[in-house]
Amino acid sequence: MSSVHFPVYILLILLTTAVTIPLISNRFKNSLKEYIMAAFVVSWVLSFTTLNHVMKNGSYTYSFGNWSQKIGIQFLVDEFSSFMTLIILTVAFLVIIYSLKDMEHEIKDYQFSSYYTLIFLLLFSMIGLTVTNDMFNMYVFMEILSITSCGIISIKHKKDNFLASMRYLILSAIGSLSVLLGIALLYMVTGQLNMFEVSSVISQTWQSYPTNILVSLGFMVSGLAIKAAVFPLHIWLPDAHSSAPTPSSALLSGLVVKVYIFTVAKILFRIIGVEIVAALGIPTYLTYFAALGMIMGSVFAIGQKDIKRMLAYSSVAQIGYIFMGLGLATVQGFSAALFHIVSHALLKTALFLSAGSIIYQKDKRDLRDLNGIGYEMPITMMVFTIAAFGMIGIPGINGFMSKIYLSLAVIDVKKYVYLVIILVSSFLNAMYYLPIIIAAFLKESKDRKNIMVMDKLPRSMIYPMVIVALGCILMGFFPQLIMNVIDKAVPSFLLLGK
Amino acid sequence: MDDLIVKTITRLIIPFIQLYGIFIILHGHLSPGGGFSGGAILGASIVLYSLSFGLEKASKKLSHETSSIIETAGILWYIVLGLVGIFMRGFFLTNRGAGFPMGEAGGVISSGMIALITLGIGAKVASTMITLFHTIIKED
Amino acid sequence: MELIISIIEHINYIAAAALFVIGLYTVLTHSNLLKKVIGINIMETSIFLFFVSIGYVSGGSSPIITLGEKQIFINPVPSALILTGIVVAVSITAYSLSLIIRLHETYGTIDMDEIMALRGEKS
Amino acid sequence: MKKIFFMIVLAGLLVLLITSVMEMPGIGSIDNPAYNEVTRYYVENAVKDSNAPNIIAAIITDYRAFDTLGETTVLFTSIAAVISVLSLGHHHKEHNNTDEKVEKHHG
Repeated sequence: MSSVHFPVYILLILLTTAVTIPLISNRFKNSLKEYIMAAFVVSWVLSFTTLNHVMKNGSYTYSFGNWSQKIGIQFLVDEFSSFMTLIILTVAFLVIIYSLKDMEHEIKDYQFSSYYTLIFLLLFSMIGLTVTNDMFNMYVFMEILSITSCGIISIKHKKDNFLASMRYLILSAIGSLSVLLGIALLYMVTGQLNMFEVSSVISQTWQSYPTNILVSLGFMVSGLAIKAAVFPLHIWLPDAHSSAPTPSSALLSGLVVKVYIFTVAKILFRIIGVEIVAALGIPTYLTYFAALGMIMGSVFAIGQKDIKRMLAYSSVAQIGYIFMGLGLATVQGFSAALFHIVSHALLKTALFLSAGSIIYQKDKRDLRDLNGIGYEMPITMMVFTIAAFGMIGIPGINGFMSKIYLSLAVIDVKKYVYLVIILVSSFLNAMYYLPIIIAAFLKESKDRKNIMVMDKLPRSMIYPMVIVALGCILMGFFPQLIMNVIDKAVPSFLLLGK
Repeated sequence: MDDLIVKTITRLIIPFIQLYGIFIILHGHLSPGGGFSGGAILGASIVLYSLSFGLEKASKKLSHETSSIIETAGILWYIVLGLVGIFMRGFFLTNRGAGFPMGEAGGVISSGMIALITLGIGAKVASTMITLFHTIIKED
Repeated sequence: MELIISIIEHINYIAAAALFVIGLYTVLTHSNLLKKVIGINIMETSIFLFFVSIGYVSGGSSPIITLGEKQIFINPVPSALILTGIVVAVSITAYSLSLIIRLHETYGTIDMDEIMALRGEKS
Repeated sequence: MKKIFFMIVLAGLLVLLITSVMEMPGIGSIDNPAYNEVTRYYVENAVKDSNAPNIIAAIITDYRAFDTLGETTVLFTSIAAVISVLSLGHHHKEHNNTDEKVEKHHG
């Protein structure tokens, strides 16, 4: 039992849990929750050990069946992938604890086993997508991810959910097929599927097939841009993220979109390589779309009445920040993007969970009905306020630090226009988050006086929210905790094979 | 559909379809085919049965319980075969290095893990096809 | 003349590209959901054709080794990848069909435009 | 209008795709870069490594067996998703129907 196998064990535990949940829930209905939690704790511990191991001994590759990397499938367990695995598992763990109570409101009893099966398959595919180092394996995981992420939307049998997941499914099928076509074109040129091998072949031969590589890169990046909801291709996101049950929205918006961004980063920087990508001018276009998304996502969010829809549009804007960092194609830019991935995962989870709590207790989704709710649900609204301040960029919360890092990266490449865009986007964020907070704490509700009472929520819903909010503050005051890992992860990602 | 000719022909032809499916699965490592195609053929035989005899009777042949057990078992079987590789001091999904009985090249019982995995996949794909079909037509 | 020869040499790739575009056109312009799903299937098939054409070697036989003289085999990797691709395509189709069944149940139609019109009246 | 717009865009895409594939050697050419040492390794060593004459079977269940695990998982996922969408539970069917009716009425 050496720790080399741990990433595989994590995947296998998640998969085994997923496939056994239907059987367990038929026979031992009461122990389902304990079973889920046990699987989570074990895989979390394994993932933590892996990160420790990697930080101490450096990255390593895991080849299935001990074949060489040309002929077999390979996992790359480096600082980046093991750290992101830990983040995925941590956030998902908190969301799942929250979901145990919340889902009782959202779906029927007999659907529980399907829901958690889908959740575990979702985690399986996300972690697989993060650690895999093989192009076709990447596609397979991507398809599992797209089916499961539609599945956790349509689990709630409402009209909107079916329509939203149908649209999401069609668009993400187009996205995956574009990626597959891109893979086919790359395979045509290189004859390899392993990312390292592809990149070494391409760096020698890309001058002979420039159009082919450009077209394949275009297909792959635009396919993933659909899935990652980069601005003009985001049309599925607001419906999908707002109609889904709250835990699903938190997972989709906090993690799933991020995993697709990792994949974009892998394709751009690991498969093709920074120099070729920069020579083809892809990153510059990415920053244009990112800047557009940062502004337009916030503008759309201002007009929304539904709280979850507003949060969904805000995700579009935040994805713009991340792609801005990626598009700079520098070490600073990439580490700012990674930092923002982590901080946005926490912030959006906190926002969605607190919005879900409001829906759980008060059954209100309309922003205009939230007057005085801060006195009725103080803990929930405190969590919401912290996360919203993070989104706006108030110092002391992680959102501020990621904006600082991004601004520094922008200044470093002397593109001062983007600095203005970051500022404008922050102002726009403030325009739609602050009114909610003001309404919640300073306005009187129509039905009741503003007397402070405690939230009427189950404890298993309050604790995860509070932990996520504390995590945001911790990250805001001690960004070095995360940055230390990211600083190690980035060079291994950007400068591979040099 | 209540037609004598259809029912009789179905009853006659199903054993041959199933035999062919099993042949394809067992010869997966020797000839074109394998777990997926063989499993699809096996599944098609039950699909044919439920088309001509109705869903009620077909669900008795393969109940929802059984098929969900087969699906879970198919994946678990795959995982266990892979774990053998790890316990034999190799890597996940090692074939020859894990000491699977390799047999004689060209024989039906040969090629170690490949034949065993193909068997598991065949059973799983067959039951998947049937479950998908039954779940979807149950809606009418 | 050279162009024609080149087209004939690349006819499979061109057909795959054309099928991909036809599928994409079907998905994007038709409002009937079943047609959209069929469009996705056409796109999938086009990619399978593309992959298999990459692997073809003229005069090569299928990659099953028989005793006897040494032969040329086609490239087995794309065929193996396509097997996976087909299964994925089946899964996506099954799931989207089940969603269509549900949509038909709730809205009484499977036409995207009509569904949007129904929703527009409601709000 | 929408159709004409898409037609023009997709025609552009088609031209782009065709120009990119025209760069490559023709079909069946042995100079195809995809026919490289990896392919030769599979063809020459499949029987030696795994005793399976069917090279494709050797690839999908031995060399690249993890893909096939993913593939079976995709099948399992599709079943889980289809059941989650379609099944109404044996006892809940009527209850659920009335729910829907009430909702329609309100709408």
